[in-house]
Amino acid sequence: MKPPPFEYYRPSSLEGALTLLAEREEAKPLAGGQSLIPAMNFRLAAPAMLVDLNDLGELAGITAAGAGIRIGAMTRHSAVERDRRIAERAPLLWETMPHIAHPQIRNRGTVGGSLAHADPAAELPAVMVAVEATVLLRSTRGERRVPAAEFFTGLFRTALLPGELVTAIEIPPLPPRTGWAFEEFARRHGDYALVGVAVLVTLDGGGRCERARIALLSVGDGPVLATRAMGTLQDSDLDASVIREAAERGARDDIEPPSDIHASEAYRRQLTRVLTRRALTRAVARAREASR
Amino acid sequence: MIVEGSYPLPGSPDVIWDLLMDPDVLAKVMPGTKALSRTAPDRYEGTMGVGIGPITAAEFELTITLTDLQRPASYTMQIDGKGRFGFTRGTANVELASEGVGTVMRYRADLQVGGKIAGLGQRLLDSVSRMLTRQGLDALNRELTARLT
Amino acid sequence: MAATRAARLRHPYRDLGGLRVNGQHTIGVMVNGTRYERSVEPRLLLSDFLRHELGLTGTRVGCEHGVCGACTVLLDDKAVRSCLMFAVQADGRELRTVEALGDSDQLHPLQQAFHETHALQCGFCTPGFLMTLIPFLQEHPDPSEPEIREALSGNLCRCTGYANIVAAVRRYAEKSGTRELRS
Amino acid sequence: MTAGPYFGMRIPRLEDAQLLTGRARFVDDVDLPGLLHVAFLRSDEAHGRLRGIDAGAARARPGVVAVYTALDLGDYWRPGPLLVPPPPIPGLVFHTATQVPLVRDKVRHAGEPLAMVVAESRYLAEDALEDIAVDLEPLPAVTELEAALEPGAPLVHEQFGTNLAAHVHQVKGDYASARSKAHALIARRFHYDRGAAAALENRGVVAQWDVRAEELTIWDTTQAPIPIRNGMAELLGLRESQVRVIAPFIGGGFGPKIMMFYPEEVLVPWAAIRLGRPVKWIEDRRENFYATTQERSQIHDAELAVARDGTIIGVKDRFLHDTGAYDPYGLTVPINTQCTLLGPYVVPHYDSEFTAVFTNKPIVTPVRGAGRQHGVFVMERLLDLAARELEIDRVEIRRRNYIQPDQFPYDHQILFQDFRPLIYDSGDYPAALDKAVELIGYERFVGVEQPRLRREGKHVGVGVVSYIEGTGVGPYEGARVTVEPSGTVRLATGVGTQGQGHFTTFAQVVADVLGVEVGQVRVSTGDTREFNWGTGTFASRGAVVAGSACHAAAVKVREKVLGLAAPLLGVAPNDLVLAGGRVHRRGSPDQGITLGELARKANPLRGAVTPGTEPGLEATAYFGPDRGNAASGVHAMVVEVDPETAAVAIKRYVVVHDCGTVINPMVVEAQVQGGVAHGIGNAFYEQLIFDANGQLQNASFMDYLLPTALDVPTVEMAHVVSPSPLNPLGAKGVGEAGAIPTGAAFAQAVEDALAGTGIEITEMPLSPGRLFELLQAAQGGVG
Repeated sequence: MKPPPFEYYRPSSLEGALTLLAEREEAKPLAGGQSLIPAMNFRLAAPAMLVDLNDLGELAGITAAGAGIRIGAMTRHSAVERDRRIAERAPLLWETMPHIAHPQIRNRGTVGGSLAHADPAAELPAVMVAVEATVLLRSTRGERRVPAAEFFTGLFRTALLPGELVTAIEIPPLPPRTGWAFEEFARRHGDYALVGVAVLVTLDGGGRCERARIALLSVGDGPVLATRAMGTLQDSDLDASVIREAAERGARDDIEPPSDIHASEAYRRQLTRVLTRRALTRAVARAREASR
Repeated sequence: MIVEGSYPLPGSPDVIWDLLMDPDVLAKVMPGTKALSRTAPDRYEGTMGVGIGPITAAEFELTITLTDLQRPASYTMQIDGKGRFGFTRGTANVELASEGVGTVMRYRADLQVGGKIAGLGQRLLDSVSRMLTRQGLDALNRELTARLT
Repeated sequence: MAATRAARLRHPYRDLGGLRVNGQHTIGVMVNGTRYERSVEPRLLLSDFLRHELGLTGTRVGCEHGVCGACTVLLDDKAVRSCLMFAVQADGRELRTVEALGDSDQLHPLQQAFHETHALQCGFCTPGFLMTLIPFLQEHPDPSEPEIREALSGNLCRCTGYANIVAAVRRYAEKSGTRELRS
Repeated sequence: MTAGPYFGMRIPRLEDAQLLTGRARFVDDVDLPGLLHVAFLRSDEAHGRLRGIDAGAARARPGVVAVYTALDLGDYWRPGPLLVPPPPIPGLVFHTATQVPLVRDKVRHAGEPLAMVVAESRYLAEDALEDIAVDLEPLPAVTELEAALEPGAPLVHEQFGTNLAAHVHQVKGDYASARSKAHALIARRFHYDRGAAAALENRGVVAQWDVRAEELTIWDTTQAPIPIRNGMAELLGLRESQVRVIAPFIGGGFGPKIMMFYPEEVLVPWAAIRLGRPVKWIEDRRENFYATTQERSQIHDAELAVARDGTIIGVKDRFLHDTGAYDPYGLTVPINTQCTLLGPYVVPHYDSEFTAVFTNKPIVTPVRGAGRQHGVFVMERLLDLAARELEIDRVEIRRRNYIQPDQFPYDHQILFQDFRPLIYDSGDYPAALDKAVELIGYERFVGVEQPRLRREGKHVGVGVVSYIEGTGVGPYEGARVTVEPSGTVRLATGVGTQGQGHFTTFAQVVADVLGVEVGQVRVSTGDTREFNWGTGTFASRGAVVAGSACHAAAVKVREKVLGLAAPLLGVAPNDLVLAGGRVHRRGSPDQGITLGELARKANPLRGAVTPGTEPGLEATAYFGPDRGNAASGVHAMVVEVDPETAAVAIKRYVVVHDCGTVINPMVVEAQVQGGVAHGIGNAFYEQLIFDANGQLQNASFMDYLLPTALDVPTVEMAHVVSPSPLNPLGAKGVGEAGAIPTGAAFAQAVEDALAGTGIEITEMPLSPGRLFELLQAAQGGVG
């Protein structure tokens, strides 16, 4: 299990990286490498050329963006989970972080790498869809801003064009009267989840559902926005029966989950039903708390 | 692994049949296929490269043999792909039945996979096969639409 | 850093700066306080570099796909899987391996706690556990059992069933609490 | 270091410091000048006819030194030996088919080696694998046990005309007529599948041929260095004295590190001699899933005949056993199953018949527990079902059927895997049960806790099961004890070790006999240069058999010490005391001599000695038990099940264990804890999943799930001590015990937690996904 040979570049500036990526079609960016390097060790991936982004300090770091927050693409997971501002401004993301793999992986893995990799079982894509984050992309042609929901286009597929890099992610501020919750079910802590769900619920002044976001992972080609389940909640009083109905709707109509050796399609639907209900219940309680 | 389903297509079974026998079209229907050539009336050979996310080097030598040809109603494909990643092989039955102005294509493939794909790729096999099937059928549909208009 | 800088000058990528390697490349790494310079191929895994280039074989290799944790080392004081990094990426960085802890005559207190609680059997995974725990215990000097277990969940052990490893961490924490009180 | 006596004491291990500091040498740590590296090309196909291999491009690749296929091996190509011949059971059928070094004509399981690349680095060797073109005609694979025995099934080995590998029938009493007297008959089909040993260290071999000395040194991750040395010498046409096998520190074995031979063990030394350069092969994790032996499926159709009061009248069992593509390890695993099923119970009538089956899957050999789990699962489940049907408490039905303490030695009247009759040496099963029931708080749990929690909507359950483990089998082990002039006591054995603490427990035994500090005893194991005779560490026999040999050798040295010191000190031998590293006159510690000094005197450089005198304070002794011991125990666990997600959490785990006299309780308890972890893995996390074509579907640690620190609770433990009369220490083995009854306990506890759903668990392992399916089937949907 030794990786195949490759040409290696470690540019010291974003401009340098983008130029390389623009000039060399076969160039593959290397961020944290926690998914790419195992694939190379198994010789499932054989990129001819790696462009290592780890010297690009300009891509790392967490900054305030208005009332929201901006996370540089090369920010390590462990930096996110330790940042109080994340806890305050993006609590759904903060709650999710410990579920991602293990501490050693989080010390190396990056937020941008996870998004660009777009693994359907990854937590961060679903969370970014739930919080309506914006993904910032750069190439030698300039910068683009893509809503997270549009960024993920399929199985390990994103809106990234050739030569383009994720540079940052912007998470809008949490609206008032909003509750959040993340739930996942994995065989062991840190494994790819069999199903996961990220939820945001915002109440209106009267305590009814003004807006609900439910993003699921591991049940489709990428993060799945459970629009029918969200529709069930819209303008409802969010009592237990509505929550149950929304979870049922999501499990039945919003997903076409795959079957694999760890979970059948039917089991994934069941987990979706249960986890969505539990996440909504917690999120609604938090929203009510925040509305007091 | 069983991949099955049905897909509505414009055009008559005869038109679709001819298209499906065309190596250029066949190559488009099998996503990632490069340079498929007809080496005998019922035999096609070429290479197929499947790239899923970080998995970039999955290149197969592909041989497709057609049997039980019942123009324009049905045929069977023997698929045999081998590469560094292992192998995939099996049979796919294709049925074409006219329905209204168009045709419904029913397919059922029973595929074995072996080697690294089998040992390491189970988490994604179902999703990948669905995606490839969808891509292939969409490609066929586009091809048909282009030729019919 | 001189050698690294020189290397960069030898391999300028046009005027973009940075490092470009096609073939062998000399890297300079600080490991356990000693500076090493070695010529490596870009694909050489950091785990193989430590073990076979530097002879620091305490870092073990159990899976080479980032699951078992036996190869855990500290990169700039953070625990990472050395099988999921290329040696060339450690250029100019600081590493610590199990060899940086105690030696047989003077075990590190955490090693001592492992010894006293019988927290190892075949000992193959043990260096990875130790290197995972060193930064964890700095951040969590008095961890609860659930915290310990979660911190350890990225390291596999097939012999011990983990109970004595958890006990070792508790023992270490309790003793260092005492040590701090004394000092 | 504390002073003795050490026997029975919690002595921290002597080997720890080396391991903790990362300075212990494992096989992959061996580095030699000019070292070459090997990678194997392995078959993707599970079954296929090899038509040709073109390695031309690989040989031409820079950095590649050689590429070998079966044809290059010439006369050296030959199937491995039958490591364990079948026992002499009347009517037994056994078809021998052993593994080959490289495939010559037919591939019989995925991962079988086709070609061997030797290169300047492992990286280059792996590059070259991609250059090799293989022409392999796929054949239909046979994977399912019942289908494999159908007429017309594809044949793994054509020469037998069948996939039947073995058939064994053992009978006690007359089940058929006893059955008619039963109040109830409980009959079920049980599936028990097992997994990989998954030692954290993969296998590895390094070999160096010293041309000048004409000596071959092999570093091997083996649990049995001496048999490997003997076999290799024979294969290579060398004298045994020309071959040195070193099993240095081994990173866990659990069974599969004892085989003879793995293809790589045969090929790496051969290549080293041929190339005149040292050669290393280190298995990687993916290879380990195909190239290292495993344990796998059995299907049992079993019937229990019981009286109204729950007394066992008899058991009938018919089972199929998957032996994989070859059967070099004979019948050890299925015979363990057959014998262990009887457990601690009086079973007057037993009719057990099994068929071992060849399949196109990797080879099956013992993995921690070695088939015992399967038998325990069947028996314990049958008792659970009987208890339910007869409305007898689960604990009570076990108690009613135990062999009583006054019934030993107890003869089950069938043959065990060591060719000896299955006779239990000693035990006190009711005492163990009482302790376990008390520790887990069974009465209170069932009577108070469970109903209360159930009212709160929590699904908790308890499981209590018993088991026997036949351990400490022969044939023999040996040891040599030497007192050096420095006062250090050197102890050498040939047994090999895999992390169980032998360096310490053996030292404890010897230190007490010689009255030295335990730290003064330096143990050498696993190096054939140090000790010439032995078999290996398996079947939980290290402490029992090798430990007894250490004891015997130490006693002999002690006799020498007394014989030499008595005239020197002018006292009778029985007036001497060995203590503190000295021998002295009883009651006068100052009138004595250190053992080191005595050792020097025992090796005089001048002067005359009595004819027949042996120099030095050294002795060698051997121990071979008459038959194996019966260790035993009770496991109890409490689980909580979330019926909506099918998640299971183990809340408590209790083990009461009887391994006879305990040398070092700390080591014993840790062995049990580790075994339980392995058992939990086997119950809920680990399974090697093969498809119908013989393809392994989870060949990595991403998908083959070893339990983590979050999945294994700390076991609460207690001991019962029934010393074994079969060895001077009174010890019984412990290495596998923890892993054996876990599945049975888990099944009972989960079923208990889900009482009312109608779920019945007749298979292991479970997974959340499988438990979900069972729940759905039982109640037509959950949640």
